[in-house]
Amino acid sequence: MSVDISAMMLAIFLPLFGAIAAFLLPRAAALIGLVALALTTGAVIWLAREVWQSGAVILPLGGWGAPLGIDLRADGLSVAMLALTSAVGLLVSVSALDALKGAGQSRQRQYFWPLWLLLLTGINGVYLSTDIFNLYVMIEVIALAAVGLTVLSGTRAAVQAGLEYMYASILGALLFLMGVGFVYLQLGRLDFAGLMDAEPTGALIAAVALMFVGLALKTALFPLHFWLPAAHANATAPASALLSGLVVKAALYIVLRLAQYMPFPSEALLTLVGMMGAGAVIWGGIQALRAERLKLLVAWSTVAQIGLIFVAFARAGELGLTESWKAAALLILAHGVAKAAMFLAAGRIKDEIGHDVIRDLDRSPIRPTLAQFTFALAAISLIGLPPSLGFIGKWALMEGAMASGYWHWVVVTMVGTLMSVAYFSRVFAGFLRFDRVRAPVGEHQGWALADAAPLTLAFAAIGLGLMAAPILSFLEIGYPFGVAP
Amino acid sequence: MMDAPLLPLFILLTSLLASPVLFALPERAARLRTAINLGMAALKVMLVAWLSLKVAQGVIYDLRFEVLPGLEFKLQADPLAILFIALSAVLWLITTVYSVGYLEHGPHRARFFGFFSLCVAATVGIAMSGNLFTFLLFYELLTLATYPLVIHCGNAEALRAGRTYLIYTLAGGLVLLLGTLGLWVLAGTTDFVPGGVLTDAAAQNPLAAQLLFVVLIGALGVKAALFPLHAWLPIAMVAPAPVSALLHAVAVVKAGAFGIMRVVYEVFGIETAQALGMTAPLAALAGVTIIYGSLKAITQDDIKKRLAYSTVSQVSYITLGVALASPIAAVGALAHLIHQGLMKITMFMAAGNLAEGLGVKKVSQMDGVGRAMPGTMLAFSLAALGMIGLPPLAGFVSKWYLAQGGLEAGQGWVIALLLGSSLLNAVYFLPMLHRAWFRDGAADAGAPARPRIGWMLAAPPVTTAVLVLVAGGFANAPFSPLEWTRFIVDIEYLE
Amino acid sequence: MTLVPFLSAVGLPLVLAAALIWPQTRALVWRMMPFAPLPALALALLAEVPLNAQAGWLILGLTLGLDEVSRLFVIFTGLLWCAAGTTARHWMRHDPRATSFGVMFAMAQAGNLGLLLAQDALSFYAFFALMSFASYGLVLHSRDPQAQGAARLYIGFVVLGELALFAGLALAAAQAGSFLLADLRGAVPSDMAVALLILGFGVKLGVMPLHFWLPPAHGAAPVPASAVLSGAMIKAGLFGMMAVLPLGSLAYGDHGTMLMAAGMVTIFAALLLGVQQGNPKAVLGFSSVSQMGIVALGLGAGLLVPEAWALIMPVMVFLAAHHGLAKGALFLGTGAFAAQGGAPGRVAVTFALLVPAFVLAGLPASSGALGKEALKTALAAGSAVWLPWLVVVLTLSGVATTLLMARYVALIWRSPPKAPEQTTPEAILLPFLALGAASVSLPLTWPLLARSLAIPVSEAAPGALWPVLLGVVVGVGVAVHAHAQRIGPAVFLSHLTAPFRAVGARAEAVMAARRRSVRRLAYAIPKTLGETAERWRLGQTAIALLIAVILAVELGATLRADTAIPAVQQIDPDLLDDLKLIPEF
Amino acid sequence: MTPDLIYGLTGIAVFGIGLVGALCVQERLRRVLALKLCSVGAGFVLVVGAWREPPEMPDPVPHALVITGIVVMVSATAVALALIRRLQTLEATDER
Repeated sequence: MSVDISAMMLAIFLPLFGAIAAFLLPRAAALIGLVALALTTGAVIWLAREVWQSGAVILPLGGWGAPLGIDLRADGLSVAMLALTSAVGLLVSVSALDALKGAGQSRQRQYFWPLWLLLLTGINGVYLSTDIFNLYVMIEVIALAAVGLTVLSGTRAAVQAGLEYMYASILGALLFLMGVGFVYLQLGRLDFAGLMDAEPTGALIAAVALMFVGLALKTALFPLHFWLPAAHANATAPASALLSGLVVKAALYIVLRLAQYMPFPSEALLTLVGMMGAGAVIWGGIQALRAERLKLLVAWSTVAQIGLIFVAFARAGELGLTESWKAAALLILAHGVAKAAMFLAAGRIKDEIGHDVIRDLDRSPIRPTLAQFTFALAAISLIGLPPSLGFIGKWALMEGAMASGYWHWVVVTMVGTLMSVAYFSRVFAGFLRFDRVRAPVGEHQGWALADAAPLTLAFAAIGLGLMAAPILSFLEIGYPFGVAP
Repeated sequence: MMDAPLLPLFILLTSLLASPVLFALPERAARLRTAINLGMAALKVMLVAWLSLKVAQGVIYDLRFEVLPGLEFKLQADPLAILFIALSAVLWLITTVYSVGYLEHGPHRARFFGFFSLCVAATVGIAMSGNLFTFLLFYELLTLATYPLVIHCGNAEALRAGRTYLIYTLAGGLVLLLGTLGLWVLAGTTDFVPGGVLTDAAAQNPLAAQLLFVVLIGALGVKAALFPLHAWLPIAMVAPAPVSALLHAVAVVKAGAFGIMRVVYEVFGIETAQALGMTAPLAALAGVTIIYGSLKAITQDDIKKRLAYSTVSQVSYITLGVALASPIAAVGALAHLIHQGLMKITMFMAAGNLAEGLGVKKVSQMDGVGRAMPGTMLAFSLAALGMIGLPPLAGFVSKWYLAQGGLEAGQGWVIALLLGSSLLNAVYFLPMLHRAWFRDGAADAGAPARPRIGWMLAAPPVTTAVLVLVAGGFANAPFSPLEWTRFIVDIEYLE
Repeated sequence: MTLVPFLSAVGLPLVLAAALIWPQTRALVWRMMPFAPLPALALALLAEVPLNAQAGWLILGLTLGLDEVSRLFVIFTGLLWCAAGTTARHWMRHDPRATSFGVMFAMAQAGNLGLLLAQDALSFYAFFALMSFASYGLVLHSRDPQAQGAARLYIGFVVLGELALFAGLALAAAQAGSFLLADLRGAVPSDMAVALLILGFGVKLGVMPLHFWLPPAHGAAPVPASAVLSGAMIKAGLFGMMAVLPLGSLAYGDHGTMLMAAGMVTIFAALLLGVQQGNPKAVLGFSSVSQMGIVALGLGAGLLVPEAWALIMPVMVFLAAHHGLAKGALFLGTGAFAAQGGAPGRVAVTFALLVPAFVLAGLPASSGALGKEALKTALAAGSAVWLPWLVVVLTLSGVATTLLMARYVALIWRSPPKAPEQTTPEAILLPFLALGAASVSLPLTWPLLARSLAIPVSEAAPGALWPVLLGVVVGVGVAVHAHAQRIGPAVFLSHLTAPFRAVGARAEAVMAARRRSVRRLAYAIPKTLGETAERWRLGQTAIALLIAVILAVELGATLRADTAIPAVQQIDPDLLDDLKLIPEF
Repeated sequence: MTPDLIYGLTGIAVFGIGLVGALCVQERLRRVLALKLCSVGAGFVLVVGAWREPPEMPDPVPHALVITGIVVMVSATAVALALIRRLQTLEATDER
């Protein structure tokens, strides 16, 4: 059977082959990984060009097509997610080169690359597939790879966290699978196009419920977040960056897609989701305020941010999701970039100072200035201060909420913002206080190469805000959610 | 290039680009850093002079860039903007000189100067923003850029002050975001247009408009240190002297006052604001702040705290002048924007010199410092007398116009207010001068008769003091602040 | 017209005085004391004026009567005696010399009321003397050296005054050929007689330079006595002049000038002397002197320009009533203040005292201000030469009085007058408040009482505030300065700013405490919450729970199908035909 | 009461049992087994989709799906077991 090489297939299979290769020859793992990533990025760019020129693209694999065959489809949203993935992935990989160069980290070096490429395969697959069974397979792949990355550091805490994560994500996947089963019983087909014009019957609704809960579990939406902080906090820096920046987003993306194609959601369910999001914002904020370690704080802030994204998703006024999904998408992108930068920076700080206990940050005479600066920039985007992309997302969210008179979501957003200010300012205080240092403070020496990648990410998180207009117009290619009437 | 449309952008970039470079410089490269600082500052002054010439000739500068559909990042250079830019540019130059001298051997100079110029960039941005959205952008940037300066000393007290500062200002910023969104939803635009953009919306939905006014003024009032929201200012004076000088004279406080101007004149429009019945309460609030600040100032023994509270009171003159809704009062307010800046920066730099040269930090220690540091104290005295409002110093001019405006607006109480506040100013400044000049106390017994402070510390306050004298004495000369404010007020009120 | 009411009016006090001699009746008498003036009051309020009653059989033919003017005098004098009597009853309850005081008090009262009712020179003189000499006992009451000095001074001046008065009356009567006061008024007395009369009454009036006795006497006498002394008795001088001098018919330029000059001097000299006093009641005495200066001013103008008298006379009466009530209230208030045990009571009384004080100082629309304004207008009819001066003086007198009052208030705090032990403060408070109320309400009640005589007053302008304000400001300024001097300027400034600092400190303390507790909670609550969630594996159970909830929600939503939101409004065409491209399975 | 219905309900029941186990059980291995149960239940439900009235041929697609699902689940189980063993060894070393 003739398979015409298309960007989409490359985007999925290049990482896959890369993973296999990297697994087979661990010596060259890093090289292979970087090359694979570079190629994938190239493919994504190619795809983006294609989509930019000629709208949404559909590729029936093996020419069978839906409902049986496997289709790949790319529109503005999915390409944006792909771009996020490969951009963040590339930079994280670069910094991984530095982060994993330690003597005791040979095992990590050996397994990081295959796992990460496998993860990339899964993620790209999620963004491109058009039927829910595919999605199931992909999230399982993601789950396995992600768990692998979590336990990479091999410490007991990491393994424990990884195991919890494993249980959660497999359970989530299985719930999803059950949903898939119901859908098939109901419709006899699994592709989005089939779902789109389905009647909301009991079985379908059960399917929706199962799938949504499964995904909420995988994306750690409050109160299903119990596994996330430990997992993200105990992984090595690049792993945490990937997990928090990209993996969580895959599940979010699926939720968006389901919301697009399913007879779903009703106003009431949206409100429920919004309430869960609000709960996440508050609870995540509180926990971040109490967190004692830097990475734990960052992990909890992830919980809060995801909650915010769901709030954005839930503030669909009478327009339905036609408008609100944009705010969600913007926030997803913003959080992806910024959080990756933040985790990398946190890792750098931890490596430099030797610990990441927030209370004692200001006791150390060593001040990794650039890493701290990066952290601050990322924080600016996460708090949502202008002109960062996070600000734009928050703007879109609040504007929509106001326009449709949903003041409670506005309030939630503002509270969340204030809390994020509070918990990040704890860290800043640690960076900028000097009177508890015994030894003379080492003065900062210009740039350090290891900080380049996170710094770039952080600057991107800020700067993309000024490019919000083109980003939005790109997202709208193929009107993922139709156009406003 | 005789007429550069990008001129405002260049002015912004002079300091915006300077800051990353300064960050990157290693701690040792002091000379290079100073060179960049001064060079950029001087360049900026020149560009601003050019720009103001152009604007005076009637050239319109308007740079736009769409961020979200319909939502623009917009820089404009109208006379009002020029007023503020000129102030910040000139004072930036002076303060840079001063802080180079002040921090000669201090730690973290790279960080300091990086954020310092970032802070000025933000100020310039605030001045030139053409709509509330852009304003918000730079307003937040200003907050972030000043935070590290406030806590520069890096000790527990500084950090506490910094936290207070951050909470107040970021909360204010958040409320401003809310207000901006509200404006965007209500009026469909956030542009600054002389005469306001809300006339119709206010007519249709006065309640919402009033609410919006309260939200916006509340948000800006945090930085402008209006009465209930002023608490951060006196605390923030733990910052190093040049920072306090900048904070109080140019950057933060003035940003708030400037924002209030923009909001009242160009978002609501003075008529609309009056029609909504919001100006009178604002004026009353300003009045309360003026008196309250002065009263608190009397009770302070720490020099900088006293100056800080005096700022709380003095800045509200600007709000008052705006809220009186009379052209003449507006002239007074705008002039005070400049004059208060000059006077207050002088006083803070002088206070810094006292602390540096004699270790004098409290009013009660000021006995005889006049003889120990004549130049500095002369500058201080000039500024203080200006604050009290003695002719021909700058403070007199603005107070005079405010009083006239009050009469014009038929608000007799303003006179009483001004007299009262002048009296209070006298009550808390004259004792300082008395101690400084007419008492020979422990100060010169303990410290050397003539402490050695470099010219970089000595010259700036004297310069600004001279400026105070000039701004007052030649108030009617062309291109004097007063003349320029008249120019602005014509625009704002003829719309 | 029968003589009975007159005799009862004069007689009741005399009877009481007599009855005090027997111990058995004393208690009763003291209980009666407040009501002694009632007959006179009743007469004045109810009787038709003018009325006369002859008693040819008494002495040299006694004539008692009542006319418009004396009626008003009787009213406020009676009021004062009532209040004073009430106070005296409680003030003297445990006083060893209560009886002698009572006798003197009653006799003086009899004299005071009598002279107001007398219609012929002799009886007038008799009652006048009775009052004056009886008061000696009141002044001397406490018997301490200060009181004795005051009494000596007093009696000296009284004697001088009596002599002058006697001579003057005699001369006038001789020239008029009748003893009736009406005839005296109608006659043409010689300059000498007028001079003597002015001298005699001037002593009682306390016009400078005849004032020396007044402040010490008022300072020394017990509170109830000094109240009537300066409230009621000194008005006798005014009443005498009005009753005897040919005011309104003849012009006595020199005398008038003299009197006016003396009045002017008095007004301000009294201020200068008064502010130096250390005894609050003495200060009140000086204020009386200065007020009487105003009266003298009016009288002098009357003498100078007879035409003006018709206008001046009612104002004089009004001023007399005004000063009588206000000053009486102040004296009684002094007593009430002294009687108060604790600071709170004293503060309250002080505030109550401020009311008559301001009335006296001439707060706008108060009787003081009205009187002065009316006097100005009345004087406008008089000599154009004096007028501007008079206006200025009258206006400034407000400042003077205010200063005196400020001094007085300061003094009652610094050196409060002695009060007898175990009095009943409330009982003493009551008459004070009554008089205060009377003096405040005077502008309203006056027209009712004085009918036609009230016209110039009721027509008078409310008067200006600034003199009083000026006085207050100066007074406060002086007080603050003195205070500052005493405790030293620095301490003073710190005192000024203390409240600020206190408030600030307390606020900070509260905030700190609040913050600490909040922080503790903020750490404790989430911790416990999180742990409980861990223990009960809430996260995991939430999974099942959520499935159920969503099912419920969605089913509910589909039942109400309309609420379900169409996820897609409109798919773009190319997507649609993309989908069409796919062959159906 | 057609066979497919019975089959489907059984599947759901099995899944439910597995779910309860996954949620309530603490012990690691048993949780893995509970998850396995879930997957089996899900598989049942999928396979039911293949059932047709006897004359017709059953639908092949679900079989494909179920097989895929089983493969995935096997690998997942493998990883989980590996993790559990690693954890046990780690704990053992910590004890020592």
